[in-house]
Amino acid sequence: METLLWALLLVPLAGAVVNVLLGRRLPRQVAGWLASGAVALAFLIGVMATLRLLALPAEERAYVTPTLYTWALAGRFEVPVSLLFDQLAAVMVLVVTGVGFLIHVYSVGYMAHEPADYDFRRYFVYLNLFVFSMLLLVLGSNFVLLYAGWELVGLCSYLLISFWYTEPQNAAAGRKAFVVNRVGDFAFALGIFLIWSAFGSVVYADVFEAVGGVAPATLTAITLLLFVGCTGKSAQLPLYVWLPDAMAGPTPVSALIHAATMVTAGVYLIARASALFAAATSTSAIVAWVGVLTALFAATIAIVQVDIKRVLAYSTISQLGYMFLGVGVGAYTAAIFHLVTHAFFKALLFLGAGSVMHAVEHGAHHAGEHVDPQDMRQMGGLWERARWTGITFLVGAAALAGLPLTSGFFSKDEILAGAFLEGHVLLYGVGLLTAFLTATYSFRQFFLVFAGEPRSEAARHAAESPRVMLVPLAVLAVLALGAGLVLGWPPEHGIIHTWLEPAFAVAREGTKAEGGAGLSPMTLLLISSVVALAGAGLAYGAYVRKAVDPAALSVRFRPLYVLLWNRYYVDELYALLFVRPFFGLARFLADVVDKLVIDGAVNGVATVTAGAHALARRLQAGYVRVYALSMVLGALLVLGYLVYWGR
Amino acid sequence: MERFLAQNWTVIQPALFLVFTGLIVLLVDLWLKEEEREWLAYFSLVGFGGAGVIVVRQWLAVRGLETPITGFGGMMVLDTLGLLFQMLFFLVGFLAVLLAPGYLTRRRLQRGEFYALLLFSTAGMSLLAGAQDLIMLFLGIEVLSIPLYILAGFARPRLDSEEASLKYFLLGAFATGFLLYGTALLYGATGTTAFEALRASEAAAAPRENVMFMAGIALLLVGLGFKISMAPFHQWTPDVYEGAPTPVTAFMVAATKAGGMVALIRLLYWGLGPADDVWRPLLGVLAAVTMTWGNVGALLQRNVKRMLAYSSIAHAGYLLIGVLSGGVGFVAVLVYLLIYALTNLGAFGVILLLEDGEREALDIESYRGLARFHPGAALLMSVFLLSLAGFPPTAGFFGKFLLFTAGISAGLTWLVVVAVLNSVLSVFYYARVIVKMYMQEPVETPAFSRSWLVAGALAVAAVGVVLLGLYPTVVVRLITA
Amino acid sequence: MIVPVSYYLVLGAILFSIGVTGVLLRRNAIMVFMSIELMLNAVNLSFVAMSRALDSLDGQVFVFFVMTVAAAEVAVGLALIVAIFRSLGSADVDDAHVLKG
Amino acid sequence: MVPYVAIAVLFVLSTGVAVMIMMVGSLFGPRRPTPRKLMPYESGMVPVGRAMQRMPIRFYLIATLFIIFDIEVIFLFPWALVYRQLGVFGLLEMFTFLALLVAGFVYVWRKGALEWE
Repeated sequence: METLLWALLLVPLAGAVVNVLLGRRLPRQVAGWLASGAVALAFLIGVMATLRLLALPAEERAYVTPTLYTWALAGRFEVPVSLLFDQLAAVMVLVVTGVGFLIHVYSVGYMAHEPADYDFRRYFVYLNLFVFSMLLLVLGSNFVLLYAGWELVGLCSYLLISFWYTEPQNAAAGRKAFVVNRVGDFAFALGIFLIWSAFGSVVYADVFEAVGGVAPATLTAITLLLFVGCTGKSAQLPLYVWLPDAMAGPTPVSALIHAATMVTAGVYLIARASALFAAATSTSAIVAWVGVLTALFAATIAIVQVDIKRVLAYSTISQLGYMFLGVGVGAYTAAIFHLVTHAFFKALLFLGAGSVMHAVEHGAHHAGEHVDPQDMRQMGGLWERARWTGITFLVGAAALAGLPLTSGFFSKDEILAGAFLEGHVLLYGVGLLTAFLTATYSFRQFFLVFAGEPRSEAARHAAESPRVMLVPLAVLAVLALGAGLVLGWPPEHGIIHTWLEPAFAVAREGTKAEGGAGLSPMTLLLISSVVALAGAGLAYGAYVRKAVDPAALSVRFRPLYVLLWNRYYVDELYALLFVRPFFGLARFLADVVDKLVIDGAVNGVATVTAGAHALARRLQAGYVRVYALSMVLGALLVLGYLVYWGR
Repeated sequence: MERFLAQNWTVIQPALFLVFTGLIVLLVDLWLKEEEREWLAYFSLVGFGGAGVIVVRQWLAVRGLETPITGFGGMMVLDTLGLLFQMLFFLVGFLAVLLAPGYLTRRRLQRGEFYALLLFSTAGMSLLAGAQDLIMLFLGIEVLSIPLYILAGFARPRLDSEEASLKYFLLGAFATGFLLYGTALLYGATGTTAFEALRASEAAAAPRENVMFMAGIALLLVGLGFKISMAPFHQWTPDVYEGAPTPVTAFMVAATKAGGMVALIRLLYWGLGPADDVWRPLLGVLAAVTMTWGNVGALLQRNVKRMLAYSSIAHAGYLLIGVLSGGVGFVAVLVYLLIYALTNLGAFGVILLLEDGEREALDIESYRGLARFHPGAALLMSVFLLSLAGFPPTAGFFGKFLLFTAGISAGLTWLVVVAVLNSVLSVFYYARVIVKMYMQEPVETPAFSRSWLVAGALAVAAVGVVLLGLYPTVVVRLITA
Repeated sequence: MIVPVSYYLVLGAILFSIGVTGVLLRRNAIMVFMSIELMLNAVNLSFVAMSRALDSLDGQVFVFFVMTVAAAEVAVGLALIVAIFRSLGSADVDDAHVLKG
Repeated sequence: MVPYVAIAVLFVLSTGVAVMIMMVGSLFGPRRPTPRKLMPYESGMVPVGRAMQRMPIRFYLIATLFIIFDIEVIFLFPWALVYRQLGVFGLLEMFTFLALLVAGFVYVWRKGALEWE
C-alpha cells in the first residue's frame, strides 16, 4: 500500500519530468499521450489502492504511510512527510485522476492546432504538474503538505491561465488570480500557524483527536482563517472575482482546474477538517451562509452572460457555493457527493463548450468570417451540425440543472435536504431559489447555443469536433447522467454514503438532527424535481419561443399551455412581474456590484500599495545627508522611546 | 603557558587563517601579470575552504563540551553558535569568489585586492561570531566594514560604483559613531565592556533606573541596526547594493546581514539578556516597520539588483523575528540565513550569467522571454525567486515556516501576522520577474557569458535550495545536535 | 577640587552633537568626514573620562582601538573622496545622487 | 574650584591684554599699505604662488600612509610597559602584529606609493 501511494503521487510528476527532459526529441503527439498515460496510470493505481481499502472493515479504512522522513524539526515543530489514504482521499484521487485523464486525452485533440511544439509540450508539462500537485494536496497527511499542494496547484493554475500570454488580457487574468489568491493563502497560512500553536501539531490525526481540549474561541479563529483561505481558492464571496477571468486559459484547463478539481480544494479542506468545523458551530454557520449567498449571487449573474465560458464560470462559483452550504450545515457526504457529480458534469460542460468553440471556429474559418467563438449570440442551431456535442452538452446541462435522475439532481437535492433536515429552513429556501435559477440559466445556455436557427455564418458552417475530443465527452456524459443513480440511490444509503460516512463519523456525532418541519426526504426530492423542471421551462419559454416559429411551438406545446396558462398572459407576466425587474437586478449585480465594488476593492488595495511604494521611493531621494537625517531622527526616536517613554 | 597560548590562538584561528591567506594574496599579486590573476581566485577558494575545515573540526571538538572555550581574557568564545555562523560565512565567501573572476575579467577589474578584501571582511565576521566583549564587537564590525567600503567602489571609475562606495562609507562611519557612543555609555553605566560582566551588572538588572545604560542600548541598536539594514537606518542599502559590482553585492547581501545578525544576537542575549524587556518591544516594532518598508520599496522596482536590495531589507525584518524569539529562534535564524544566502547567491549568479561586459541584466525588461533563450537560467532564476518569496516546496518556504513558528512559540503572534502579510505581498514583485521570463515575448537576445565557476556556484545554490526545501531535517538536526 | 567627570561627559555629548550637526549640514565630503571624526573623538573623550572616573583601564584601551580604526577609516575615506572628486569634479556629497528611488 | 580661580583670572587677563593691544594698534597706528606689506608672511621668503592652489595628490598619499603607520605605534607603548608579564606570548603577539605591518609596508612599497616620481 505504501509503495502504491507514493507511486500514485509520483507518476504524474515523472510524466512532467520526462516531458521536460525528453520532450524535445519526441514527436508532439507522443508527448501528449505520454502525459495522458501518466495520469491514466495514476488512475489505475488509485483504483487499486481503493480496492485495497475496500477490503478492510469500514472503520479501519484510513491508511497512513509510514513517515518517509520528518520534514522539519526545530523545537517542538515537526512535519512528518507521509500520505493519508482514506475514504475521502480515495474519492478525491479517483476524481482527480479519472477526470484528469479524460481531459488530458481531450487536450491532445484540442491543443493539436497549437503552432509551436514548445507550447504544446509546455501545456502538458503544466497539466501533469498540476495533477501531481493536486494529488499532493489530497494525499498529504497534515496541513503543511496540504498547504504545499495548495500553493503548487495555484502556481500551475496561474501558469495555465496565462498560457496564451501574448494576449495581454490573459496575462492580466493570471495576475488577478494570483493576487486574489494571495489574500486567501495569507489567511490559510495564518490558520496553520494557529493550529500549530493551539495543538502543537499539524498532523490531521493529532489535531482532530485534540479538538475537545481547545478553547472554542481559538477553534473559531482557526476555522475562520481556513475558510478565508477556501474562499480564495474556491472562489466564494468576496474573493470569487478571479474565476470568471480565469476562463482566459485553454478550455480543457478551465474544465480540469477551474471547475472539476482545484477550485474544489476548499471544499475538500473543510471536509478534511470536518472535526474542527463541526466543533466550531459559528464558523459553520458562516460557511453555510457564504456558500448559499455565493450560489445565489453567481447564479443571478450567470443568467445574463453571453460568453459561453463565463456562464459556466459563474455556474461553477454557484455550484461551489452549494458545496459550501453542504459542509456548512454538516452534510459533508452530500457536499463531497456534489463535488464528484459536479466534477463530471461541469467538466463535461466545459469540454462541450470547448467543442462548440472548436466547431464555431471551424465554421468561421470556413465562412471567412470573424466571430468571437465564445459569444453565444453568434451561435444557435448547432444541434444539427454538431450532434454529439449537442447531446452530451444537453446531458451536462440537465445534470447542472438538476433534472430528475441526473447526477446533479441527487447530489444537489441531498445538500438541500441536509440543510432542511438540520432545521435551516431559510438556507433551504435560498438554495431552492438558486436551484430554480440554475435550471434556468443552464437551459438558456443550451437553447442559445444549440436550438433555433444559426445566427451567424460561422455557426451555419460549424462542424463536429474530432473523435479524440468526442470520446471523453461521451464518457463524461455517461458519468454525469448515471453517477447520481449509481452512487447516490437510495438517498442517504447509496454507495457513496456507506463509503464516506465513516470518514465523517467524528464530525457527525450529535449533529444528526431529528427531521425538519415534518417533510420526508422523498418529499424534498419531489420539490427539487418540480423546481428544476420549472426553471428549465422558464428558459424554454423565454429563449426558445422567441427563436422558434410561434406556430410550430403552439402546435407542439398546445396541450401544456391550454392546460396551464393563457400564453399572452404568461408573456406579460414574465415581462412585467418577473423578467424585467429580475434581469434588471441581475444586470445590477453583474455590472455594478461585480465590476465596480468587488473589482474596485481589489484594485483599491493595489492602488494603496502602489502609493506607499511611490512614497517610499520619494523618501529614498539619493542624498547622503537625507539618509543621515533619517538615521538621526530614527536614533532620536529610539533614544526617546528608551530613555523617556520606555521608563 | 602553552595551553594558554593554544587556547588563545584557537579562538581566532579561522580569522587568522583568512587574514594570512589574504596577505599572501595581496603580496603575491604584486608579482603577477594581469592574466595570471585568476589564480588568486583559486587560492582564495583554498583560504575559505581551509577556514571552513578548521571551523568544522573545532565544531566537532566543541560540540560535546559543557562550558565553551574562551580566549583572550574572555573576549572571545568558541561555541557552537559562533562556529555555525562561521561555517555560513565561509560558505558564502567561497561561493562569492566563484562568482567573481568572470565578471572581473570582463570588466578589466581583475586585481588581487578584490580577493584579499573579501577574505579580510570575512575575517571580521569570523571575529564577530565569537565576540564576548564590546571591543571585539566594534573591531569585528570595522574589520567587516572597511574592506566592504572599498569593494563597493571597486568598479572605479564607474560613477555608480564610486557613489555607492562614498555613501556606504560616510553613512557607515556615521553609524559607527553612534555605535561607539553607545558603547561608551554602556561602559560608563556598568564599568565594563565584557558581555559577561554587563550581564551581571546592576544596571542590567534594573535598566530603567539608569539613563546612561538605556541611552547606551539605544545608540548601540542604532549602530547595529545600520549594519543589518533595519528601518529607519536602512536607506543606504538600495543605493549601495545597486551601485556595487554585482559579485560584491552578492557577497554583501548574503554575508553582511549574517554578520550583523550574529553581532546582534551576541550583544542582546549575551550582553543585555537581563534587560530584554527594554529592547524586545522596540525591536519588535522596528522589525515590523523594516519588513513592510522593504517590501513596499521593492514592489515596482525595475532594476533587479535594487529590487533584491529592498527585498534584503524585508528579509532582515523577518530575521529579527527569529532573533527576538531566542532559543529555537537562533536555529531558525541560522537556517534562514543559510537558505537566504544560497538563494541570493544563486539569483545573483544568474544575473552574472546574463551579462557580457557591456550589457548587464539589471533592468527587468532584459528578462523578457528569457525562457526561450536560456530555459535553464530562467528555471534557476524562478526557483531562486520562488524561494525568496517563500513558496513551497522551496527552501525559502521552510525557512519562513521555521522563523514564524519560532515567533509564534515565543508569543510574537502579531509580528508573525505582519510577516505573513508581508510575504504575501512580496510574492508579487518576485513573480513579476518570473512573468517576464515566461510570459512575455523577448525583444532582444539576452547577453550571456558561459562560466564554469558561476555554473558551479549556481549548482551548489540550486541543489541547496531544493534539498533544503524537501529535506531540511538534516541541517536542522546538525545545528540542534 | 577636581572637575567632576560629568563635565567631561557633557562636553563629550556636546562635541558629539556638533559632529552630528556637521554631518547633516556640511556639503563638502571632507567636512562631513571631519564631522564624523569629531564624533569619534567626542566618544574618545567620554571613554577616557569614564575610564578615569571608574578607575578602570578598559576605556583607555578602547580609545586605542578607536584611534587606529579611525586612522584606517581616514585612509580609506580620503582615498574614496579623492577618487570621486576626480570623476565627479566635485567633493559635494549632494552631487552624488545617481542612485536613488 | 578655588585652585582654578587663579587660572581663570590668568586666562581672562591674558586674553584681555592681547585683545586690547591689537585694538590699540589698529586704532592708533598709521595705516600705509603697500603690496609688500599685504603679502602673506612666509618666514621672510618671497612667497611662491597662491596659497589656495591645488596640491599634488602625492601629498595626500604620503599623509595617509603616514597616519596609518604612525597610529599603529600606540599599541607598542602599553605593550612595552607590561611585556615582562606577558612573556613569550606577548612577544609572539607583537611580532605577529609587526609582521602584519611589514606586509602592509611591502605592499605599499611594491605598489610604488613611496616613489616620488
